[in-house]
Amino acid sequence: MSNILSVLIFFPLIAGVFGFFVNKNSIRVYGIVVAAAEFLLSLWLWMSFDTTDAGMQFVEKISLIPEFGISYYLGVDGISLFIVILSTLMTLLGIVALSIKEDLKNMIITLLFLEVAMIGVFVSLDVILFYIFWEFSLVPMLYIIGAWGGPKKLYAAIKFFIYTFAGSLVMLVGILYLAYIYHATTGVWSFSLTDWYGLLLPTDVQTILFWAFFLGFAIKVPMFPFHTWLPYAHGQAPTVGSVILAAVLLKMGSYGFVRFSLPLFPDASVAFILPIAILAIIMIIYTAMVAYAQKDMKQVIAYSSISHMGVIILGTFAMNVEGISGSIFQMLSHGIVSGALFMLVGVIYDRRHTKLMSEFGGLAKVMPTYATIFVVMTMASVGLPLTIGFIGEYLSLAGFFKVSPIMTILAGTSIIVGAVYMLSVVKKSFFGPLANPENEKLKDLDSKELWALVPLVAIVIWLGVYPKPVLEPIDNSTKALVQLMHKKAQTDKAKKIILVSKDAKEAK
Amino acid sequence: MTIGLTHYLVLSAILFAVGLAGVLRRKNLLMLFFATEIMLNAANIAFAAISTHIGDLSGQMFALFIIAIAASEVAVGLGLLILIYKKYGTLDLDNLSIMKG
Amino acid sequence: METVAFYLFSILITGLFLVTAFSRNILYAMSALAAGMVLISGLFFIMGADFLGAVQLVVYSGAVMALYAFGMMFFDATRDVKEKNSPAGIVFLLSGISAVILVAIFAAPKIGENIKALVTGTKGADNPHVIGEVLFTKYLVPFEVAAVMLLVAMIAGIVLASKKMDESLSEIYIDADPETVAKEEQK
Amino acid sequence: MENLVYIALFAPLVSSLFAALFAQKPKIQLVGIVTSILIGISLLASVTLLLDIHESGKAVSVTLMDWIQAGDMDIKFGFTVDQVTAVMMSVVTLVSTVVHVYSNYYMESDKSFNRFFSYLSAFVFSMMVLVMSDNFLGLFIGWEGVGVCSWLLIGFWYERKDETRDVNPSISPSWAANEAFIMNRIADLGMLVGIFMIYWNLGTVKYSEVFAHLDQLSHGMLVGIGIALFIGAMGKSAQFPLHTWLADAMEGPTPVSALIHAATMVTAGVYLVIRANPLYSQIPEVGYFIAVVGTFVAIFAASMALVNRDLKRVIAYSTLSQLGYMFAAAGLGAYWVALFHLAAHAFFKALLFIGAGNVMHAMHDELDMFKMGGLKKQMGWTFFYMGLASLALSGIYPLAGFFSKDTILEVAFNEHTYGIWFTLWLTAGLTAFYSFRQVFLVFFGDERYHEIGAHPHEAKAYALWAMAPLAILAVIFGFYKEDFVEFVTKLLPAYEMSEHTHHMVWILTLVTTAIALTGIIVAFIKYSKGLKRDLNFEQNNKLYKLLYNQYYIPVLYEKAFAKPYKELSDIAWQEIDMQVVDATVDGIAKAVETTGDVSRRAQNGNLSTYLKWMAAGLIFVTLITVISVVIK
Amino acid sequence: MAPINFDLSSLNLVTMSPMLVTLVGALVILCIDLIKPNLDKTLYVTLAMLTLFIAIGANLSLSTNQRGLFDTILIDGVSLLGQLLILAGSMLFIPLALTKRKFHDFSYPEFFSLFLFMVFGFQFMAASDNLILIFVGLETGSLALYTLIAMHNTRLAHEAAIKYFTMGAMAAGFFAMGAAAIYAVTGSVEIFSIAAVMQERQNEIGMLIPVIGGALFMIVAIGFKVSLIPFHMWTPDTYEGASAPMAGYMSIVPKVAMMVVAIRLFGVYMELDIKVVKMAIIVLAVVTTTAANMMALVQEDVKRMLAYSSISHAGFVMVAIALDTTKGYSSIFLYYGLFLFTNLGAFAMLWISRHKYNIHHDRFHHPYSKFAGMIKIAPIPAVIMAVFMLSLAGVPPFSLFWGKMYVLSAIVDSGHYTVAIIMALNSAIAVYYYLKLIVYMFLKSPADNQGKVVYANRAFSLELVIGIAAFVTITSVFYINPLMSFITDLVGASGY
Repeated sequence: MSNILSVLIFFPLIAGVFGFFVNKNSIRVYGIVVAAAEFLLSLWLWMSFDTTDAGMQFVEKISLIPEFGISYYLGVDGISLFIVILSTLMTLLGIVALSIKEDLKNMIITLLFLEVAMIGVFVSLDVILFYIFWEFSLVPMLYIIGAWGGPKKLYAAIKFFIYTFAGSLVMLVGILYLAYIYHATTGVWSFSLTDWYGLLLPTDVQTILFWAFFLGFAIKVPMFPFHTWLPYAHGQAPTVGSVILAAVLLKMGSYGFVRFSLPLFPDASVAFILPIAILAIIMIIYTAMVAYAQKDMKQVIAYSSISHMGVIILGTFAMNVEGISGSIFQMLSHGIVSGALFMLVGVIYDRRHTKLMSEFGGLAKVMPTYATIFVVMTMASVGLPLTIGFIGEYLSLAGFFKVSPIMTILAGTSIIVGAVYMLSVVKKSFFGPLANPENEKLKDLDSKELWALVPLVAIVIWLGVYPKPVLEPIDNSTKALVQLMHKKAQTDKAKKIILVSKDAKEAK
Repeated sequence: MTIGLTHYLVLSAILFAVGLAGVLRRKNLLMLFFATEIMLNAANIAFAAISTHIGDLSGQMFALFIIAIAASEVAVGLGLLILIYKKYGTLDLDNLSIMKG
Repeated sequence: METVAFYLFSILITGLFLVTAFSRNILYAMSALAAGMVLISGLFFIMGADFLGAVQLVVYSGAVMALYAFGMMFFDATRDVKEKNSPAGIVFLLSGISAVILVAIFAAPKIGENIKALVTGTKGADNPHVIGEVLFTKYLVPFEVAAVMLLVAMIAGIVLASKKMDESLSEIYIDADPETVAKEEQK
Repeated sequence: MENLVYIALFAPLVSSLFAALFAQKPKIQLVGIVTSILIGISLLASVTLLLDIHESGKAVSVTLMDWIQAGDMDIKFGFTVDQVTAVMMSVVTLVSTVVHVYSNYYMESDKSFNRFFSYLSAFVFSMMVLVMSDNFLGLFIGWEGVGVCSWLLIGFWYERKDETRDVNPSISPSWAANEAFIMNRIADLGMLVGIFMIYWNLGTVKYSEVFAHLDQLSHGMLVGIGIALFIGAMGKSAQFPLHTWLADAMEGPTPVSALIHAATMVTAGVYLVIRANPLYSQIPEVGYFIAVVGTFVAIFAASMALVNRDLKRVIAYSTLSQLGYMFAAAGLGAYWVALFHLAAHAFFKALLFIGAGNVMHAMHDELDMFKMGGLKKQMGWTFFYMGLASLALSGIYPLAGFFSKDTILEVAFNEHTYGIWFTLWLTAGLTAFYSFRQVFLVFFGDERYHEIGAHPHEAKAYALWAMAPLAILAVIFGFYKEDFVEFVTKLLPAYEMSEHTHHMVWILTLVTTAIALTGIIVAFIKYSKGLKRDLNFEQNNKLYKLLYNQYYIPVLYEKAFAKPYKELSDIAWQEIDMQVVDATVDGIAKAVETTGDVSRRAQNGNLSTYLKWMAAGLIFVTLITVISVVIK
Repeated sequence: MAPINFDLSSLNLVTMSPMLVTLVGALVILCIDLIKPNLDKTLYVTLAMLTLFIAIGANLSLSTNQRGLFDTILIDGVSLLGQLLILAGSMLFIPLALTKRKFHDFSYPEFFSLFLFMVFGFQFMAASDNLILIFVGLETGSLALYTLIAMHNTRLAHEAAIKYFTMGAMAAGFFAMGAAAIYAVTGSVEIFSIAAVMQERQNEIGMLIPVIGGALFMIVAIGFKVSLIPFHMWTPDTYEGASAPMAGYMSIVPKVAMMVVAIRLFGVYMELDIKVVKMAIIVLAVVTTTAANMMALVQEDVKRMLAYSSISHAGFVMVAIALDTTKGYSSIFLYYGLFLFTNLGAFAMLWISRHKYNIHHDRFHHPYSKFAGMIKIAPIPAVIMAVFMLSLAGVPPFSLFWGKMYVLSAIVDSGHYTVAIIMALNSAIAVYYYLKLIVYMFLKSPADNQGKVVYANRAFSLELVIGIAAFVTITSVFYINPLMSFITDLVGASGY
C-alpha cells in the first residue's frame, strides 16, 4: 500500500465526518475503534517501513497548484515516522482515557480532526501543505481548550491560538521569501521541501530566513521567552487536550527545526548556536525553577515540558548525529512521558476536581497503583536510565557537549533541577500523612485509566531498555540529514561544527 | 499683466478651499450641500480654464459632466434630506450620531 | 479689460461663496450661491467657453438652485439656522492647507508656460458646433451614462421622498419584554 | 560461565519482579523466602564465578544486546566479570543475602512487607549492573538505579510526616529520600560530563577500549575526566560536601542502611575510582586530591560521630569515615588496599547495622542511645555481634578491620604523606572511641530504657543465624589478605611498600593499635558504668554543639541553597514569568486593544468630524510624499 | 454643417454589450412595474438574476484588448475581471432579497432597477480609462447605492446613507480636482494618453508636481471608495446602518470597481516608478490594515466588526497596487474573488439571523452575545459561520488563506519584507476578533430566550447563497490553480 500516508491522513478525517451521524451513546466506542484502527495503520506503516533507507518513503506527489508549485506531497522518513505513530497512539489513549461526559461526541470528532492535522504536519513534504496542517491544528485545539477547559479557558485558548498564529505568520513570510528565491534561482515555482534542500543560500539570506522560521517554531516549542501561553493552555485544557498538546503539538516546533531550519539554513543554524543555546539553557533552568514554584500539579508538568523542550532544542543544535538523533528521540520520550503525566494529573482531577498539591498528600496510601505509575513516569521524566527519558536526554546533552562543554554542564543541571521539582511533586502529593479527609475514600485507577496508562508504562520501559527499533531509523535519517547539512555548509565554521558520523564518511 | 491660466487656477484653488471650509464647518446639511457645490464649481473653473488654454475640448466636457453630476447629486441629496427631515425634524448633522465607535 | 473683469468676478465670486459658506441664514447662503454660479458662468464667457457658460447658467443657476429653493421651502429653513459650528481653527487650518497644496500644485510649474496641447485632442474650445460634435461622438457614451445617472437620480428622488418611506417594514421598535418579542419572532 | 553471569545478574531482577507482583498485597511470607533464595542463587553464582576466575585468571565477558546506537556512539549492554568485579559481586550478593534473610525478621510486622522485598531486590539488581557493566554508561545505569532504589527505600515509610530539624534531624523519610536523590544527581552530572569527555575524545565508553587509549589524551583532559568522574563518586559515596544525605538516609528501614548505606551502594564511588585506576594512576595530583578529601572526610565524619546520640547516625558517620579511608587509599594509588578495606568494611559494618536493627526492634524503634543501656542481659547475641563488629571497626587484631585499616595507614606513611597518615591515625583513635561509646551506652550501664517503657528481647534465632556469616567474615577475612592481593593484583596495579616502610611496619602497627585501644579504654571509663550527663557541657560547649549539629552544615545548606532556590523560584515565577515575560505579551495585546479603543474615539458618529478627517487625510498623504522626497 | 460620418463597425459596439444588458434589464424592470404594479419581488429577483447572467455571458464572450466607442470603452483583462467580479458579486447578492420576513427595501421594484443601474455604473468604471466616463460611472453607481442603502428605511439606514452621501460628495470634489491637476499638465483625460505624456516628460519637475499632486487628490477619492484610513470613516457606520447583504455587497463590488480604476491610474505611476506615490499608497495601506484591525478588536457588534475587518482587508489588498508586478495585480483580483464569497457569506449569515425587533441591544442587531452558544441551537450554521471567520482570518485551508498567501508572496517578491511582516502580523491581530465570534458561538452558553432567533430570516435562497459561499470557501484548494492562471493570464494580457 504505497498511499498509506494519504490513508493515514484521510481516514480520521472521513471518520470524523461520519462521527456526526453516530449516536451520542455509542460515540465513545466509535472513537476508540477509529483511533485504534488509525493506530494500527500507523503501526503497519512502521512494519512496512524500510529501516535501512534513510530517505523519504511512501512518497506521494500530486500537483495541486502547479502555477505556484504547490503540491500534495507526502513522505515519511525515520525522523517523522515515530512522531506520526506517537500522534496516533496518544490520540487513541487520549480517547480511551476520556472522562468527559459533556459533549463527548464533539470532543471525539474534534480529536479526530486534530489527528488529521497532526499527522499531516509530520508527513507533509510540501511546505505550503505543511503550513496548512500546521495552522489548521490550532483550530481543534482551540475548541478543545475553549469548550472543555477550566475557569480561564477562553483566555487560555485565545492566547494559545493567537500567539502561535502570530509566530507562524512570520514563518509564512519566510516561506514565501524562500519560494521566491527558489523561483529566482531556478525559474520555477516550487514548495517541495526536497527541492528546497538543493538550494544553496547566501549566508545573509539564511540569517533572515532562519529567524523568520525561528519565530514560528520557537513559539510552538515554546522557547523562552515565548513560552507563556503554554502554562495557561495546559492549566486550563482538559486532560486530553493537555496530553495531545504536550505529546504532539509541541513537537511540531522542534520537528520544524530539524526538518526546516537545519537543512535549509545550515550556516545560519551554526552561526546562531550560541543565542539559541542560551535560550535553551534559560528554558531548562529557569522554567525548572518556575515549575518548582508552582502550587498546581498540572502547572508543574506544564513548565516541566518547557524545560524538557529546552534539552530537545539543545540537542537539535548540537549539529551532530548524536545530538539530533537524541533530540528526536527525546521528542518521543517527552511525548509519552508528559502525556502520561498529564493523564495522571487528569485522573486525580477527575476525582477531586482540584489540582492543587496542597490538597493532596499521602495519596500513595489510598491509590498505590496510581502512585506507582506516577513514580515510574516521574523517573522517566527525570531521565533515569532504562527508562525512555534517559536516552534522548543523554544523547542530546552528549551531542551538545561537542559544541560547548560549559553550556552542556549548565544544561545538564536539568537532571538536578528536574529531579527537584518532580520529586517535590511526588513528595507533596503522594508522601506524608493522609492529612486531607477528602482523600481517604479515593478510588485507585479504574480499568479505563489503566488501559490508557499501562501501555505507556510499557513503552517507557521497553524503549528505555531497547530503543534500537526506534533509534535506528531515526539515526539513519539523521545521518543523511547531517551529511546534507555538511554538504551544503558554506562557511568554514559550519563545515567544522556540523559533524558527519564516521560510517557515513566511510560510505562516502 | 494679462490674465493667464495660473490666475484661473489659483482662483479655482481658493474657491475649492472656500468650499472645503464650508463643508467642514457646516452642521446644517442643506448648507453643507451648498458648499459641496462650491467645490465642484471650483473644479469646473479649473477645467474650463485649462481647456481654453490648451485648446482642448475634454476639459470643457469634463466640466459639463461635472455639472450634470452636481445636478444628480442635488436630486438624491435632497431626497435623503427629506427623508431625515421627516424622521428628525431637523437637518442638523449633530443629531445623526447614533452610530459611532 | 479682461484683467479687470477677471479680478472683479473673482473677488465677487469668492466673496459670495464665502457668504455661502459662512452665513447663518440659509436664504442668504442660497442666494449668494446662485449669484456666484451666475458669475462663474460669466467667467466661462470670458474664457470663451460659451456653451459651458450657458449650461452653467441653465443647469446650475436654474435647475439646481430651483431644486434647492424647493427643498428650502420644504424644510422651512428661511429663519436663521443655529449651528454648533466646529472650532474655526481646525476648519481654516485644514482648508487653508488644502488651498496651499492646490496652489502649489497648480502654480509650481508655472503652468502658464508649460502647458501645451500635447495630445491631439479636439480643438475649437470656443465653438458650440464642435462641442456638439464631440459630445455626440467622443463623449457619446459618457453622455448616455450621464442620462442614466439623471434617471437614477430621478428615481432616487421619487423613491426617497415618497410616502411609502414613512412607515418602515425593516424595523419595529418596541419596548416590550423579551418574551413577547420572542413569541412574536417565532410566528 | 556466561550463564552464571546472567544468573548472578538477573536473579535479583526476577526476585524484584516477583515481589512486585504482590507489592500491594498484605504480607506474604513466601515473598520474603523466595526473594532471599533468589538472591542466594545470585550469591552462589557470584562466588562460583569468583572461584572460577581465581582458577582461570581470565575475565568473563558477555554482551547482552545493543542499547544506544546513534551517530558514532555504539553502546551495548555488556558485562565483564574480572577479579575486581568478582570480589564486588561476591561482597554485594553476600551482604544482600544476609540482609534479605534478616529482613524477613526485621520487617515481619510491616504491612508493606512485599513491597520492601521488591525494592531491596531491585537494588541488588542495580548494584550488580553497576559493578558488572563493562562500560561507563552501563555503570551509570546501575549508578542511577541504586540511586532510585535508595530513594524508594529511604522513603519507604513515606507516610510519616515532616518534622522540624530539632525533633528529627532528617525531617522525614520522604524528605531524606529526596535529599539523597537530588544530592546524588548533582554528582551524577559530574559523572555524566566525565562520560561525555571520554566519548568525544575516545569515541567509546567501554572500559577496555578507554583504558587502552588513555595515552592519546592530553594530561589536562585526563585531569578533567578524573575530576569529573570523582565528582560522581563523591555523591554516591557521600564525600564532603555532598555528605549530608547519608546521615539522613538512616530514615530508611535498618536492613536498608545495612545493605545500601553501609556495605554496597556508598562504596560505589570507591569502586569507580578503583575501576578507573589506569586513569587515576596517570594523574597522581588528582589522586592526591582524592586522598586529601578522603582523609578529611574520615576525621570530619568521625568527629561528628563522637557526640551523636542516635544509634544509626553514629554508624552512618562511621561509614562515612571509613569511606574516607578507602578514598585515601585509592587516591594514593593503593587500589587493592582500598578494595580490601571496602570488602572488610562491608562485612563488619553490615553486621553492626543489623545489630543496631535488633536493638531498635527491642527498643521499639527508639534510637537515642541515652535511653538505652544494660541491654547485654537481654540481648547477648546481639551484643556479641556488635561488639565484634566494633572491634573490627576499631582495627583490633585479628579482626578484618585491623588488616585493612592498618594497610591504609602504611600506604599513607609510605607515600610520605605524613599529614594524611597522622590524620588517619588520629581518626583510628576516634573511631575506636565512638564505636565503643556506642557499645557501652547500649549494652552496659543502667537500664535507662524503662523510662520509655520498652521491653527488650533478643531477635529471632534465624535472624541471628543470618548474621553469622558476616561475623565470621569479619573475623577471618583479614587472614586472606595475601590471597586477596594475589588475586586482585592480576588486574589492579600491585602496590609495593618501600624498604623503609617495611622496616617501620611493626612500629606503625603498634602505634595504630595503641591509639585504637586508647579510644576503647577512654570509652570504657566514661560509659561502661552508665551514663553521667553533663548538661551544662552539652548546652554550652561550643565544640560539642558544633559537632552535635553536624557543623551546622545541613542548616547551612538549607539556608544557602534550598531556601534561596525556593525563593528564587518563587521570584522567577511570580516576578519574572508573570510580571515580566507574560506581562509583556499581555501588554502588547493590551496596547493593541487600547490603541483600538483610543482610535475608535475618532469615530465619534459626527459626520463633520468624518469630513475633517478626510481633509486631514489629504494633508497626511501629502506629508508622506513630502517626507519620502526629503528622506530620499 | 458637415455631417459627421463614421463606420458603425469602428465603434465596436460589442464592447458595451455587458453594460447594455444590465441597462436593458434595469429598464425592463422599471417598465414592468409601470405597466403592472404590485408584482411579487421573486419576479424581479429572477429577472435581475437573468440579466446579470446574460451580462456575464456577454462579458465572457468579449475578447481582450479592444477599445470601442471612440476609445472611451476599454476592454482588457483587468476590465473583464473587474466586471466579472462585479457581476458575480451582484448575482450572489440578489437572491438575498428573498427573505422569510419582508423588508422595506426589497419590497420596491425600483430597488432592483436601481440595483442594476448601479451595476451598470460600476461596469463603466471597470471598463473605461477615460476619467470622465469613470467619474460619471462612479457617480451613477454611487448615487444608486446611496439610495439603496436609504431604502432599507431604518433610523440607522438613513443615517448611513446621509453619511455616505455627504462624504461621497466631498470625495467627488476631490476626484474632480485631482483630475483637473492631471489634466492641467497632460492635457488629457484618458489614462493611456496621460501615461504617454507622463512618460515623455517624466524628468520635468514642473510636470511631476502637478501629476503627483493630482495623484494625491485621487488617492483621497479612491481611498474614500475603497475605505482606506483616514477616508474610511463612513464605512463602519454605513455598513452598520445598511442591511446586512448590502453591507456585504458594499465591501466588495464598489471596491472592486474602484480598485480597477486605481490599478489603471496608479499603474501609470508605478510603471514610471514614481516612488512617492508608491510610498504614499503603501503607508496608507499599512496604516489602514493596522488601525482598522485594532478598531475591529474593540467592537461589540459583529456587523460593525466585519465592517472594520473589510477596511483592513482593503488595506491589505491595496498594497498589491503599489508593487507593480503582474502577480501583485493578479492577487488583487484573486483576493477579491475569494473575499467575495467569504465575506458575502458572512454577511448573509448575519442576514439570516436578522429580525425586526431590537431585542438584543437598542442599537445593534448583531451583537456578539446574540450568537452565544449558537453551536447548541444551530450547529450547522454555527460551523459555517466559523468557517467564514477562519477564512477571513486567513487560516488554511480556507479560501482567503490563498488570497493572503498570494498577496504576501507578491509583496515578498517585490522586496517589501517589512511590509510583508507587518501585514502578516496584522493577521494575528485580526484573528482575535474573528475568534471572538467563534468563541461566542462555540464556547459560550446560549442565552435563555434565544430560541429560533438565529433562524429568524431563514429562507431557501439565503441558504443556497450561504451554501455556495461555504462550498467555495472550503474547497478552495481545488480551484485555486485554474482561477489563478485565468486571472494571471487576463491581467498579464492587459500589460500589467
